[in-house]
Amino acid sequence: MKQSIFIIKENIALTHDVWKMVLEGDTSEITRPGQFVNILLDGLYLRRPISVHDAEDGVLTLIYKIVGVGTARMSEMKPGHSLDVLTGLGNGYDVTRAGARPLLIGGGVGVPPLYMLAKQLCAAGCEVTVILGFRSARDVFCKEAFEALGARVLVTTEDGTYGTRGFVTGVFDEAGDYTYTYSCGPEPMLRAVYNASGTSGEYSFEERMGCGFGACMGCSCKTLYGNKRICKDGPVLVKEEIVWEK
Amino acid sequence: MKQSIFIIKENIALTHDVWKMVLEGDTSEITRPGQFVNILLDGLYLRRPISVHDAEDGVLTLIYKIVGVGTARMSEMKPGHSLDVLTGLGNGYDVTRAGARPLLIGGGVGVPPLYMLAKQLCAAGCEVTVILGFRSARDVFCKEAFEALGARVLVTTEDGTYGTRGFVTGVFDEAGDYTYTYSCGPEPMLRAVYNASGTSGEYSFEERMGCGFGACMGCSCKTLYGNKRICKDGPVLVKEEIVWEK
Amino acid sequence: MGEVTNKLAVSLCGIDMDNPIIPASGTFGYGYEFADLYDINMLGTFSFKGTTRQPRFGNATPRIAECPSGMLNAVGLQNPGVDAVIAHELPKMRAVFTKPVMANVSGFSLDEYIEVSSRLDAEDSVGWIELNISCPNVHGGGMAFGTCASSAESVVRAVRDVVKKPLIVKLSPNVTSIVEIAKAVEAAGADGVSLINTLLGMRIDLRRRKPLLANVTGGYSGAAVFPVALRMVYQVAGAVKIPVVGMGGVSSAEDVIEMMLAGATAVEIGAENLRNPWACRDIIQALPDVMDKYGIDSLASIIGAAQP
Amino acid sequence: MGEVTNKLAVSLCGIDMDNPIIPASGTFGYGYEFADLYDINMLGTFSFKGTTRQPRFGNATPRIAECPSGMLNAVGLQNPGVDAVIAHELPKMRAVFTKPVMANVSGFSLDEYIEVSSRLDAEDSVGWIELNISCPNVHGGGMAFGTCASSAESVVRAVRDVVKKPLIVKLSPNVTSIVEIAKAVEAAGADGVSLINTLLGMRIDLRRRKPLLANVTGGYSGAAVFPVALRMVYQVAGAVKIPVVGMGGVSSAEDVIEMMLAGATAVEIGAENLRNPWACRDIIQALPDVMDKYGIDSLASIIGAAQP
Repeated sequence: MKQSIFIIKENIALTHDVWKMVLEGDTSEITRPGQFVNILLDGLYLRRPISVHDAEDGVLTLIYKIVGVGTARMSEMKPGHSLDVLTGLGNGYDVTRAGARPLLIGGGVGVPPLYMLAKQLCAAGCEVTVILGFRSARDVFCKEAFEALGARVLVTTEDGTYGTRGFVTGVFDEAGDYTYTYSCGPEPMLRAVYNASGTSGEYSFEERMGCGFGACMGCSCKTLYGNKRICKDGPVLVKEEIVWEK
Repeated sequence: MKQSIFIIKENIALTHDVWKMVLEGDTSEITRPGQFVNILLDGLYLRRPISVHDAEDGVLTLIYKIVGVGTARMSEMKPGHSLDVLTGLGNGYDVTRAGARPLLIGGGVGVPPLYMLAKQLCAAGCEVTVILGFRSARDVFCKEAFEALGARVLVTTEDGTYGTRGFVTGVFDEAGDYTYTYSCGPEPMLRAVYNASGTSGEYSFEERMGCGFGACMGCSCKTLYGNKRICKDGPVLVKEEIVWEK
Repeated sequence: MGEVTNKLAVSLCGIDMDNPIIPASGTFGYGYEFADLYDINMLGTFSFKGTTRQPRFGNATPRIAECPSGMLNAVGLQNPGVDAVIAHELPKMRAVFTKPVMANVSGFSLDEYIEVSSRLDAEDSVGWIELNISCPNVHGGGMAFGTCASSAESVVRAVRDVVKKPLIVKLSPNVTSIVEIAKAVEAAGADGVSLINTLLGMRIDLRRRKPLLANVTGGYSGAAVFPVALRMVYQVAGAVKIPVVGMGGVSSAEDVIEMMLAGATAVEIGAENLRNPWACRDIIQALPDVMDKYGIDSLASIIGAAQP
Repeated sequence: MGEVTNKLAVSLCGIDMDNPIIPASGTFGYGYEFADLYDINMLGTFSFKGTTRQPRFGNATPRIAECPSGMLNAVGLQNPGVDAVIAHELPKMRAVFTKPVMANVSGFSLDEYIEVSSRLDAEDSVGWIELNISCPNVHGGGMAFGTCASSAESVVRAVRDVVKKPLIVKLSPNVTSIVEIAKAVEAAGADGVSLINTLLGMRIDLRRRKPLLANVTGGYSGAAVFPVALRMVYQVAGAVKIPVVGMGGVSSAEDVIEMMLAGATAVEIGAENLRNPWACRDIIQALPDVMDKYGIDSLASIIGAAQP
């Protein structure tokens, strides 16, 4: 973990409520896809955890949805503005377990962290299939970015206004044979993927956090191997340890 | 009273701890010298009352001393920054009572509001004498500004490093004959001036304020004519009503 | 305008209000200071400055200290006394505010509470009596009545006997169980409770190494106290049958809705008026859009919706 | 370094500390998480996560909610239980922290407080026992002991009999008179008191119209509670002879000094560690300059300087 100052280079809307922010700063602690950063915003007490969309050579890209006062404030920030950021948080995904044909499944704001994962897997020569689930056509983002990496992309929307109508699990057959499952999204989606997936896999969870680095026990969850902290021992849990509680 | 947005045009140090900020905005409610404005600063709960140094045609000039977190934050603001300001607060000085040769006495941060007063009095053809008291040579500011108005300026410093050594009352004899006394400064100075002055006069008081516009009774004081609110019925009290309490 | 009025309307102790927004006592004077700023008849009502039998200057200054997201005050019930309030302030208030007003009453003895309450109860312009048994900034009165269930009960019972208007009792948060006090005043005949008064707080001047306030301690208000206030409103609303007026750090239309979900029938706005003199107007104007955002058709319908 | 150490040094219940800075229980784990960030031996000491007899998962999530200048938590004493703390956590702590540590003990019964306290008292690494009779986030224990003088007195008396190390009792602010509780635990043999634990607060989710925390209410901490904490430290320090450890919203070297002027012998830092993991290091490093600014030669010399 490292605390450092990042400078906003770009901050643009991708959809009506999803924004992309590109920052420059020290990305050296971001070592795996699926990690997150924790951002201090003026006038707000708790830092805002945002998953890393991409990080390379001092350029950090975040894609975030406006869900509350913090992200709303972020969306109003101009290039040149500086932010106090904790980097290198969370365990992230393990790319070494992907096998030849990994399947990546993201829903809504669960899509962004899969990008850096797909990038590394494509670079490693995997045959990557990505399923992206959204509510409606106007919510779709990042499809082309994944395609540009060389991944095969299937999109579902709940109302059928783009791609296949329904949920991400509805296109598992179309996705074909796969060797490992990586997923990120709202808990009901993760659960559906968990049940539909025929392989082992890694699932990234969300929880309200206090600190984001393992100190406060604010985001604990039970696993088959004891209590874990989503922020420090997660956010990625392997399929074999997950306990569905709610 | 009016709430409006002002844009900072200039913000520069006059001494080691006194700054001058020039803002553009709606100055129409500032009707008398000796009034103040009340500024909302990000992350601080209460507005900061700052006396008006000058206001004319949409240009507001404030001269403020760094005394706490609010004024420290103000000193870091860059031109172009916008501020939420309440204008037209306080009663201000009554220029019609000056007579031919008014004497103005300011100490430290009590100096700035006398500028707009001197400006109006000089313009009205009065023979204005200004006594400015500071701790030391490095604290002196605004002397030339008063002189440029055509006022005669006497400076005292407590340590004698500039002007006459001692307190403002030490140069009353040198000031000569005067028709009315206007004063602003720390309470011990006001009291000394009150006792030394041979004329009627107006004295501007400071107190910690809640609202700045008369609602909260945070800055009440006793006068011979009942309780008054420094923010609304003051900050200027006439000599004949003042009750020295402490 | 008709439709908006209906969406915001509530009824407090049998008196209909166009909306639940009430500037809190001590932050709104007698209203006329604010009447220059906007038409204060748009308010649900307002609670005027706490009134005692005798004129009071209050505490020495400094009376105000800043805090994170809030402020301390130790004004100490400055007011001109009930005679002057009736003779001078209420007529000036009446000239600019035509709705029933909430009369805030404080005191240092049972006698004083009884006398001031009955005097103000007789005024036509008064809609409700808000009995302040929780002022933290005076000694030997105020909060002393409100931090013990039995003394709270006796003062409310005595005042209940002499007032005809709805009697709302303003409660102190500086207690182990505000629910116990609320139940005691309900049993004593209160028509409603309002909470919370300020939290007792303090700041020290590092330079002088002395308390910043002349009164040593002061009442903490502002956004910082909102979570404590909300918890107490939720607990009290779940425990009594009389209406609860929620207050404590309410600063926005969202906060108003949160208080009402917790169980408040109406909502007082205090310290925020001091930062933004137009705060109550702004909140009333913002409410319809915020209600739409959260799918709320009528404020009256969400009172206590977050209760179990 | 020698001179700086002397300026900051204090003594708490007979144990010398290089400085008064103590990360508060529940915000610093067992220290080793922070040892990667800086040398935690620079701290005065720290208070480790509250320990119960049995392992506890704590409350359901969400356990955290943001507030103005603060946060709510309802963790609910998650900890691996006293056996695992002694077997696994303390050895890991010992590897990175060589000073006497403060052992925070919680419980749901007199028996449990006695057993856990005596077990931890026997550990060489433990310097003080901090008896938490004020956790607001568990039912049927914790705060229930700390909101009534007689039950507080009985639990302290029982634990006093079985521990040899200095016994510091952590008090709840959610009471009418914290002074009364402090006097009761002093009479029962406490060597010190620490205060305040969190203020009981709540938030409601406007979308779901339900409490934001799974536990409904939570403990409010952060800068927002500082004025309340300071007032209580000032009141308690003026009323008891045993040392007071001040905490509640302390976020800066200035806040530390303000707490000590009010009467605190040492100062715990809680929520600020969660915003800035280096907060305690930063505060220790800032203290000498801030002391110079206010003409303070030695922190020990200003304890209670603002008392009448």
